[in-house]
Amino acid sequence: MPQKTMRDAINEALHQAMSEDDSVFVIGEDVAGCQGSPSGKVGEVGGVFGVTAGLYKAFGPDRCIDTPISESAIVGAAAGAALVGMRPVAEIMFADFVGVCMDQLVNQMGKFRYMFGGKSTCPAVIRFACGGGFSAAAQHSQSMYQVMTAFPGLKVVIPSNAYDAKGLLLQAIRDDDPVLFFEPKALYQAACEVPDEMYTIPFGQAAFVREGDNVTVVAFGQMVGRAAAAIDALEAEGISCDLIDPRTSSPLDEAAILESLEATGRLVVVDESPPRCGLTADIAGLAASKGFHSLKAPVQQVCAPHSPTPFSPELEAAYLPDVAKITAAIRATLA
Amino acid sequence: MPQKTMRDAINEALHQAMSEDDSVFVIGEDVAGCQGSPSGKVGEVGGVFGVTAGLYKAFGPDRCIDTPISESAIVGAAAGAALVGMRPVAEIMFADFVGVCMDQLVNQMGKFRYMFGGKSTCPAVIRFACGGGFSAAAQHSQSMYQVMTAFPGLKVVIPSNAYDAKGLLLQAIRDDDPVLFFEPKALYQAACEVPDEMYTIPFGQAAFVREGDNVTVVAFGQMVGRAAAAIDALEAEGISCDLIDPRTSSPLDEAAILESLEATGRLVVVDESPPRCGLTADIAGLAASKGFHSLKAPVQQVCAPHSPTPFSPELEAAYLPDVAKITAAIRATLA
Amino acid sequence: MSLPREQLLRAYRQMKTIREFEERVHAEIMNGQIAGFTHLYTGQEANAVGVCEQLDTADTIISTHRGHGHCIAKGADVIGMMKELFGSSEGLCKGKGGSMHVADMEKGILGANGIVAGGPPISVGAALAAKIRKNGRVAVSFSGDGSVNQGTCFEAMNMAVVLKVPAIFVIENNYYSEHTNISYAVGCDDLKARTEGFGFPVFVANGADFFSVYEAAGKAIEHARAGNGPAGVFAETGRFHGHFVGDPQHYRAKGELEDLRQNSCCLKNFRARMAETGELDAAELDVIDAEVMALIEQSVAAAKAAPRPTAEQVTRDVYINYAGA
Amino acid sequence: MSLPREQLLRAYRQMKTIREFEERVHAEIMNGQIAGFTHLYTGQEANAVGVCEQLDTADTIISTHRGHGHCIAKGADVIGMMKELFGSSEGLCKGKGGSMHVADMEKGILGANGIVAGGPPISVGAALAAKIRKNGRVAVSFSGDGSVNQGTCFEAMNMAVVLKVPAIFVIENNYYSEHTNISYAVGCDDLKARTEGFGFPVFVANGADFFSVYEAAGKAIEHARAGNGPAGVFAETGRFHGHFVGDPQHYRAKGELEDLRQNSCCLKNFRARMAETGELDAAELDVIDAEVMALIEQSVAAAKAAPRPTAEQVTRDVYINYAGA
Ligand SMILES: Cc1ncc(C[n+]2csc(CCOP(=O)(O)OP(=O)(O)O)c2C)c(N)n1
Ligand SMILES: Cc1ncc(C[n+]2csc(CCOP(=O)(O)OP(=O)(O)O)c2C)c(N)n1
Ligand SMILES: [Mg+2]
Ligand SMILES: [Mg+2]
Repeated sequence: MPQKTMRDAINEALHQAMSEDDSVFVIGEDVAGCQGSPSGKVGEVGGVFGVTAGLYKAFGPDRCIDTPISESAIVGAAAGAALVGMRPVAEIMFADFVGVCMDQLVNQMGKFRYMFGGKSTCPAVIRFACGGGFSAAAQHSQSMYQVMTAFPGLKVVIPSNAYDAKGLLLQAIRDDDPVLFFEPKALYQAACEVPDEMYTIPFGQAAFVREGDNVTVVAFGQMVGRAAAAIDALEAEGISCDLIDPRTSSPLDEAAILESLEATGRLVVVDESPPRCGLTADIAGLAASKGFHSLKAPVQQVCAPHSPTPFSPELEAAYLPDVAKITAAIRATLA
Repeated sequence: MPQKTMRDAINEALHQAMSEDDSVFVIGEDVAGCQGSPSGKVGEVGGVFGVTAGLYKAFGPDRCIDTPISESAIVGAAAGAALVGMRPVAEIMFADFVGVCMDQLVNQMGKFRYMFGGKSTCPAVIRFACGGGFSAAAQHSQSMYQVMTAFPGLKVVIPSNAYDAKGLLLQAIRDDDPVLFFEPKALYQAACEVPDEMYTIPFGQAAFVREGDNVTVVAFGQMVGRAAAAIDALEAEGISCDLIDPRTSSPLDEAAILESLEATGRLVVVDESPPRCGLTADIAGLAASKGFHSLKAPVQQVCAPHSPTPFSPELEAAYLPDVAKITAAIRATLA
Repeated sequence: MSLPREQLLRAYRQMKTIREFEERVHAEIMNGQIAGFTHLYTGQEANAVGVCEQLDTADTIISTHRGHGHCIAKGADVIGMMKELFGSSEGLCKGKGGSMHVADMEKGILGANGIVAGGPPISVGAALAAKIRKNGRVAVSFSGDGSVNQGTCFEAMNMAVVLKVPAIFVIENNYYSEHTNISYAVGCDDLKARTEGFGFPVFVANGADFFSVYEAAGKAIEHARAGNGPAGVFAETGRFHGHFVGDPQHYRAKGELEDLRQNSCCLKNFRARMAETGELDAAELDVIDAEVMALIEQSVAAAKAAPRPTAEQVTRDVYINYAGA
Repeated sequence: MSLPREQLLRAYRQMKTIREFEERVHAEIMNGQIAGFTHLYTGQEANAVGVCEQLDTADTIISTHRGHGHCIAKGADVIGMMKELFGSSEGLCKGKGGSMHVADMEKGILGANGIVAGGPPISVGAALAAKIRKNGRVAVSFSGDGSVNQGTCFEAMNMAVVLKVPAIFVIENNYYSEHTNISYAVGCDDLKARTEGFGFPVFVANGADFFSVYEAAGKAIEHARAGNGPAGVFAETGRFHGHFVGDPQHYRAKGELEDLRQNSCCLKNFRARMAETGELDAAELDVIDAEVMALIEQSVAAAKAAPRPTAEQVTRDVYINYAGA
């Protein structure tokens, strides 16, 4: 099977979804690029991360739409188009920018279906590049998916590899609820086997990235790979772990986590966001409430500290969870 | 001691803080009222909830400032004034409106100190009316404090009674960090004894609203009173509970919760927000990680379901945690 | 300008329906029959009707917190709306939305909206869909004199011009945003000019005169349908009630309300014009009045008799329910 | 317009310092010495200097993602800045901010800002403080041709007029927001007019000419200091580098960059004018060039030798650390 990066897998999913369904279009800042420019090279850019490359040339100006720097209007445009039957895929360059379009995401798009008594659908997808690892500092490194998970009505997806990214995005586009799709920017270049044909991965179905007996490790997005590295290294010591990648933080596959926990009795949760009201606390809380009788040891939460993301590479390295911290946490649950 | 409503207690705190320190001013929509109006009755309104009543007359147009409907500019104005040494208290009418000023709250105000290497202070207070109980539906009933708790750099306060509201607000105004102050609108009319003189309540110090042996109950804001009612009713059955009101969701008084849990071994967490990445999960997670060895039973999370707030009074009543649900949860931890 | 009899009768009926709907809602709130936050449109009826009378069902509108009038004008079922306000499970939104969230996708009503200026960006999206589909539809967003100061409204206006979509921005200036006068909240002296500065034509109307709004809106709609991009309507109007029910209205000048009800009533103005032109005679309009009163009466009776929602409905219409947390 | 010798020398030194700082930062990024996202100000120096030369230390500025020039012009320590970009714990922000968050409260620099149009609302707050304190200060926010389409920027402009505060909005039109031309992103034909529509005067400048910016900014600052409320400066300029380091710049016309560097260089223009008027002679400016080069060299050497931050600093400068979660 061909190897593809997450960037290419997402790009391929967009090409295929747009070919299959003419109600799908992409909109965002420089998703085409060079609009109005003297070079005339409209479409040369394909998004600052290159994820929408080629869509303008393939589908034209009506389906690959550049916008001003107006995130609220971008999300609103997607929400409104979706309410009347389109399937827009909007790109918000960095997840941190939910700050300037939060209302359209959580109070508008996310609430239509419920407020309107279930009589509307809003099949919009909003894509964000998220997470740390680039020394991009406090305003360009946040996850934000943990915050959006708090809002009923929004589905929240965090792919951890290229294969999942393609299948989850195709599912997101076909889904009749609004979906927030968070792409860990540190993984855009990460490649794995990705089929050429279209396929979908259902929401609320976790992936077992590793299977083992001693500890249940739950990790999200960029942290899945780091958790896998920690787990693989521990194999030598005869410590084996389940590694669960929920893939969607909401709907959450509670059953997968609870079943694994029942077998292992030990839980480590890894996410790169800060501790409070985040996903490590959320899943530790799940264990305390619904998995209590399985728990044999304190739940280990491996996450960023309660501070913004620092700029300096050394500081960011110390800020983000790494293999060493995850390894220590796994050992701690067994101590 | 005189009885005062939470509205009056907050209003008194504002009057006293503004008298004491001329760097304190209030800004928001209709905090004075009637600006530009033919009646000429500027200052007659004092905020749509009446919390800023009288401030315009007492302190004049430079210190009780009405604004257009531009929440980002309101929060930004507070943030900027605070960066240069003022102590603004901004009013955002409903907590739900954090959606339209989120960036100024979380990416600007909340991150200055850290991004700037600890060389700035931003002593701004942003007040919000929050929570359900008015059939105000999905866009005027949210807590939002649980979401803001996720952001390092912001202090988050949720008073549950008039006495705390005054002391916490005075502390918030003197605090050099930005403080988000969430006022459960269902409690504005609730009265208790409130001293006339100024006093402060330190952040990160929980209140023990009830003391007991069998169960630790942690509740926030509007839910504190409901939890107390449930607990008082259970006294008759010989069930006694600690009722902990953290008062500030961040900084959080982890020690108080963990100490109580050590004694009781049983935990019920009550909040009116939905379950995911909220405060009930957050504190259940705290117990699973730092209080595990004390836990004798599954943590009970009593919260709203994972849906927006419905309009119809019957639906909202079923949506919000009530005495019956809290009582059932306390019983369940003892079962 | 003169319109066919049928249309005149319909326009009057729509305005009268909104008027009586709102007056009755006001009464029912006073009786404690209707919960929540409700903002009445009384006095501004000609704006909604003058615009919506020229829209097809497939065209969309998006409204504000003061949404009853826009929804009725666009064809929302009055009985379903009254049931919604009463919180019945038979309401247009099953009692989940209430006054600030009345909506009906089938009628092209993308909803009242509790967030000031929440609507315009969404309307740009509906307009964008029309442009992509080339189906000739237009998307109308209603805004107030206060909501035009919200960033989302500005973004939507610029975006609509950039994307050249058939979005129509209707600004109803009733002079107040809650308790604040437009002369304070809008910094510049000429809101129409500030709006036109974004790059689309804005047509001015007298919001107390159906025909004036009809004409201005007609130009805006024609401009947008023809593929020339967005257009605006700027109407001066007045609300006959407080911002919300119970508002002491300290901001009003002495006699302001009486003057409004006397001289800025679209129903009076409409009848006067009919008397003048003889296009319709009073008796016909009296009949409509009676029919409208009956309909409103019926809607309230139906709303009071309608089933109440039950607890298990709380967790419906959302994709998951993390039960037993 | 003619300025005292000292001021001319200082203005040139400031522009040259920014230019060489940016060119060296570009080189160091290419060497892999500087991490993160960096946006260079090369080519726009006259804008920052033309404005900031007329500000007191107590006046404030707030900048953008392209902030180095504004910060240097307002008096930020060049060595501290270079250390910050290198991520040293001795940097202006202890290595926690980096290029997009350079700040210095003592110098009235409220920070570069990574969020487009994050600054203007904050600047309105600084201006409001000045109005309340009646201390005669002004607050300047810098914006680009792209950031003016962000809702927060519009809100700030209207709010500044409503509150009549001494806020100055400097718009640097370098024709591009990332890869998009202003002719696309700004829907209207006349951005200056759209801005003036908010109710304050906007003074136009040639951003390649220090004296032109100085004059326009002078008028704006005078207007604001005099208590007449906000004012604007609209400058046409150009950046000599890509949006970010590594930008392929597909959007440029053939020869566009060469032309910019040839004909829109504020340093060349400044020297030409001095040669013409004889106010300064080339030798003096050559001396400054040499001193600036030495300073930049020194700043890089210092930055490379400066201590690196250590892990325990991660949890400092924040009010709590939920350790051991
Ligand atoms: C974002 C936001 N801010 C504030 C409010 C509270 N609010 C509701 S209506 C209103 C006034 C709106 O004025 P205008 O746009 O003129 O509409 P009108 O009420 O006159 O119809 C305000 C401030 C809100 N609902 N949403
Ligand atoms: C809210 C937000 N949206 C998008 C971005 C990404 N971004 C950074 S700079 C930029 C272009 C800004 O253009 P302009 O305002 O003209 O400033 P210039 O880069 O030309 O100096 C964009 C889109 C951002 N940082 N913040
Ligand atoms: Mg109004
Ligand atoms: Mg630019």
